[in-house]
Amino acid sequence: MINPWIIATFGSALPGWLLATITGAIGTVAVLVFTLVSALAAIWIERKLISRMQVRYGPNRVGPKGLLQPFADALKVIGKEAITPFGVDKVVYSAAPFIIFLAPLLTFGLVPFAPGAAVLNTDISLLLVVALGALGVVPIFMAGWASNNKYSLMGAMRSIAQTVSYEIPLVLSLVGLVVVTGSLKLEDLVVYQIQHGWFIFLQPLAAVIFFIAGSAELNRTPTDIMEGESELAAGYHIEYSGFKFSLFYATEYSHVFAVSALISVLFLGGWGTGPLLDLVPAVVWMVLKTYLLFCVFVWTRATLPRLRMDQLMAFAWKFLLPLSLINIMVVALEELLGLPGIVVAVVNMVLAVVLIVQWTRLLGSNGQSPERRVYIQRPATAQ
Amino acid sequence: MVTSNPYMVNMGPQHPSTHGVLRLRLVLDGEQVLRVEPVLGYLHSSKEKLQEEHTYLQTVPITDRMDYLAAMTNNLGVSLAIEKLAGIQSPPRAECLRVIMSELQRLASHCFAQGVFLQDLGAWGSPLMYFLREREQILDMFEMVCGARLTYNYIRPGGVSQDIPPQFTPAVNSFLDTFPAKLDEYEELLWKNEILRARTVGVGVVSRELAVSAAFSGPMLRASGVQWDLRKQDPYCGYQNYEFDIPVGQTGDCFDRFMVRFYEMRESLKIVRQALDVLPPGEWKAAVPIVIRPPAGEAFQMIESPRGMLGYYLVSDGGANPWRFHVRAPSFINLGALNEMLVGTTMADVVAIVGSIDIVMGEVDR
Amino acid sequence: MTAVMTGPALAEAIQGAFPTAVAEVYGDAVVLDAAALVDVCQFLKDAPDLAFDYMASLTAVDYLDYFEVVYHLLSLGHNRSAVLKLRCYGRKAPHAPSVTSVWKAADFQEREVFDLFGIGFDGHPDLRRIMLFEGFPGHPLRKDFLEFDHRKIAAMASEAE
Amino acid sequence: MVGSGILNGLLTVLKHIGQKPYTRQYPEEALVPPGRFRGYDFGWSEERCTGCATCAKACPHGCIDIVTDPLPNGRYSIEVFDIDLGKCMVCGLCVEVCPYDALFMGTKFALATENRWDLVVHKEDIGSRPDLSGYYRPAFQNHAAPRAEMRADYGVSKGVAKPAAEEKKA
Repeated sequence: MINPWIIATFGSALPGWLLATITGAIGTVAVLVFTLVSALAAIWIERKLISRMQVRYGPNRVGPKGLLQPFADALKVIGKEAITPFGVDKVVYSAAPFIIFLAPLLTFGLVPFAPGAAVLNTDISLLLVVALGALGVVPIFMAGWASNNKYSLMGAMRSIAQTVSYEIPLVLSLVGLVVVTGSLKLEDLVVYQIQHGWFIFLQPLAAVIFFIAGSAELNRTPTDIMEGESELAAGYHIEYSGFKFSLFYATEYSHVFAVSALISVLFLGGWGTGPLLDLVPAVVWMVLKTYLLFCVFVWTRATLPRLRMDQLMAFAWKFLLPLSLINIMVVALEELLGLPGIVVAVVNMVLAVVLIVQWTRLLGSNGQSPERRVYIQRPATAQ
Repeated sequence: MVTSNPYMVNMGPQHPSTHGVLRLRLVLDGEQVLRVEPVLGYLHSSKEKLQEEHTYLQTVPITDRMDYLAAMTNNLGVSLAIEKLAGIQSPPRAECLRVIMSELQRLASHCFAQGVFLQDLGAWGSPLMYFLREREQILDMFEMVCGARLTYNYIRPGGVSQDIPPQFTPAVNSFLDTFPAKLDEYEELLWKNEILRARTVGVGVVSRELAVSAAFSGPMLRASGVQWDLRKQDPYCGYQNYEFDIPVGQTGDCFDRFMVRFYEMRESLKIVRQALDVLPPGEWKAAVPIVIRPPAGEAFQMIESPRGMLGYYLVSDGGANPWRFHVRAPSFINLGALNEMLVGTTMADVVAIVGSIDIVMGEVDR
Repeated sequence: MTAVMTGPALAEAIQGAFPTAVAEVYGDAVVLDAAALVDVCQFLKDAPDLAFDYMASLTAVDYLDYFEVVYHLLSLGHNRSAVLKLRCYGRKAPHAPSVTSVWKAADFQEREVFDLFGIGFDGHPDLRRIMLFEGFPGHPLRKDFLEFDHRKIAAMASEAE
Repeated sequence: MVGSGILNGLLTVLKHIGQKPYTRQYPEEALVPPGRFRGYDFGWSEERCTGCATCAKACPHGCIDIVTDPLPNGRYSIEVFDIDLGKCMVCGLCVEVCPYDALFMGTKFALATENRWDLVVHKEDIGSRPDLSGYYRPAFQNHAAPRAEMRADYGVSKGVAKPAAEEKKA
């Protein structure tokens, strides 16, 4: 928003390299601030929302309604002694928390919050975003391996297996979008959605797959097996404390925000609101959608138990992968036939429901509607 | 050819899902358990030795500290054992109050067990909180009756320590009115949850033979298909007068153990309702001296605690203190077949299986 | 109601198969001969009219002259209970045969008795302390076990300085 | 339908958002313990106590320390009456067995001191506790009833803080 204004005002007066530096710096600062503020806000939102779902009050001591609680937490965590356990690989151990913070940060740099408001507005931003999503696994493995702890190593191994599995349906679910729009630029996708309707209606199957696979990359329940606090205590960051731990902690939340922002850009029309409500600035809508999606993630976390490792893998390979392939074929066929948008939406919605229901049947006993076991049997001989 | 080396992981004593200080030494191959060795005793306080220096009345509050989630039934067990040893007969009102209290205790204990089991499966606290909310009402009632929320010291040799206060019956009635609907809701919610079923159905199967041979008891035994409940098979405190069923599972997996607890809660509600209806007036405590001196001899009394068959073996030499005070702790004995249950499963199943046993370390280590 | 199998009835049943196994009979219990214990237990478990398939409790009592190992048996099918006893003499290294081969439940409970009474169980697959740590001096449930006197230990420590 | 269990769970959790939280905000919303609450801060009446030490014998942990001195009139003067709250597990046996109703449970539950010996309450403090529990003392179970009268019934008059109304009169 500021950058176009800068370009418009000083564009002729300043040399190109200076202009690029200034706009880049402003964008970077904006993204950094947004990421950190979001991470802090996320902690408060999640704790408050989950506690209300659990009939508790949640944080309400520090500041009004506990709003300052994240700051108090941050101060506390940063103030803790940074313990480096014996036998760790010091370089890798120290580097991991900083690298892990990069992935959500860079993702935010690519997300267009308003028309032309992405810091880095390249033509292949979709590809970059997907690549950055997979970047998160490297520091997790670094942390898990360097910590010299079996639990963290187990968490790291689980994380790699999971991310590799879920990256495939994640990417494949986006192919349908690219087929339709013919562009790898996130902004083009949003513009297409504003013109033709949101992708959550046009390609609901892709939306479901992306949501599930995206949440699997966030290490949050029901797919937080790499962290699994009831099994692995804390997983890959078990040996971290102090500031380094706070980076892991903040990353978890900003990563959720990054994925929420991506989903709203890819499937919920980005800054677009449809024909109504164009008075409110575009960026507000974008942020609103992101926060709402974050609340959905919190909601699932408060409800669902964790899946086991093999079940999670089976879900990715047996359920998400074939469905995403079918989705690509169907979308390509529709594009070839040149069907009108409303027909595509209806066909795809029906297809999504039918496919999901039928495919879970194929998966075997897990998909069957459960049988009720009988527990009360009257004794044959009366007492 | 990929080869792997087994490695050892210490699960506990400080671990989020070992219910206190249970320590499992797991030998793993990747995620798969090759060998498991439970290491107990981190909470051992030699209560059996301690009891030998107490009078019989003083042993009762110490038993509160063993199974701290079901202290009422602990009190009941030791009181019945002392009564058996000393030949004391408790009045009918006390018998009826004991039934009410131990069934409410079963409800409270099962509520906690269900919530914690779901927490172990990774359901981030919500079910636990809902179950704790229900349990809280029962604890409030107990506090009303005996002044404490966990360590009751209420059931005594010869009866109960005090009569129920007038506000107790309305409180129980309102609880009985609201709780069954919630129980139905939670059950409906949980039994067909796909993730819960995926994690529990067919996991940690205990065969009928193993359950009997390893002397499992309580929901552990009944989930394996053995219809054995001391309230029916060897009734104490007049349990034969109440109408109730014994839920029995068929496969003996974690899901059965989970559901058997649900059904037991429903039966407990039935018993409480019946017992409140027939609560006889009169004395609530037999005339028992402060220092009981039973004749020399021995007594073994088992009751059905929420966790299984809780037995007390008392030997008296005719003096004021027990010569030997042994507790058959159901949690301790239910841990006896961990090797058979855990080997071959994965790390995540270990948590589910240990959670479904429902142990209390205070009772395991005593 | 669980029917209690009285001592004489139980002794009669055992003596039918093992004439010399019963050492003493009283009240509700039968005191067995150590040499025949495992066989008798196996017999009690397998005989269809007895079928004591469930070992409810295994413990020991210190009677100063001897240790008495007490087995509380249940028959789930017949709803019947019985008590077996076994006397171990000597305080240095009393020992008894292990019944782990008959009932799996004996595993932990024999370890507990070994830990707290110091009664060794011959034939136990893994006889180690279970509650206390390795190297704990003495066996606390014995009547002659002396409690640690912390003041004495503190005095010893200060003397050493 | 498949997935209905998960959806059902999600809806149930969502339903709870509107409910009033069940937890209590402790320091602000103080809990009102029921009449029979067994808590710390024992009460004791020197007038009623005969120094028989039944309570001391009944205590499983031996928290109560009594030293008496025979008086010429056949009674005993109580020199020391200490309760070590650090050892006490509030089982209430001492209050139950007291044949003269001279000992009372208290209603306090927050107990933190800097020194372990601060947890030992002496004869001088123990006689002047304002809030007594009704455990085994039915007259105290009704918190609404005027306390001063009940105390007079039980002879717990020594050093008891007077109710505010009485203080104003005086």
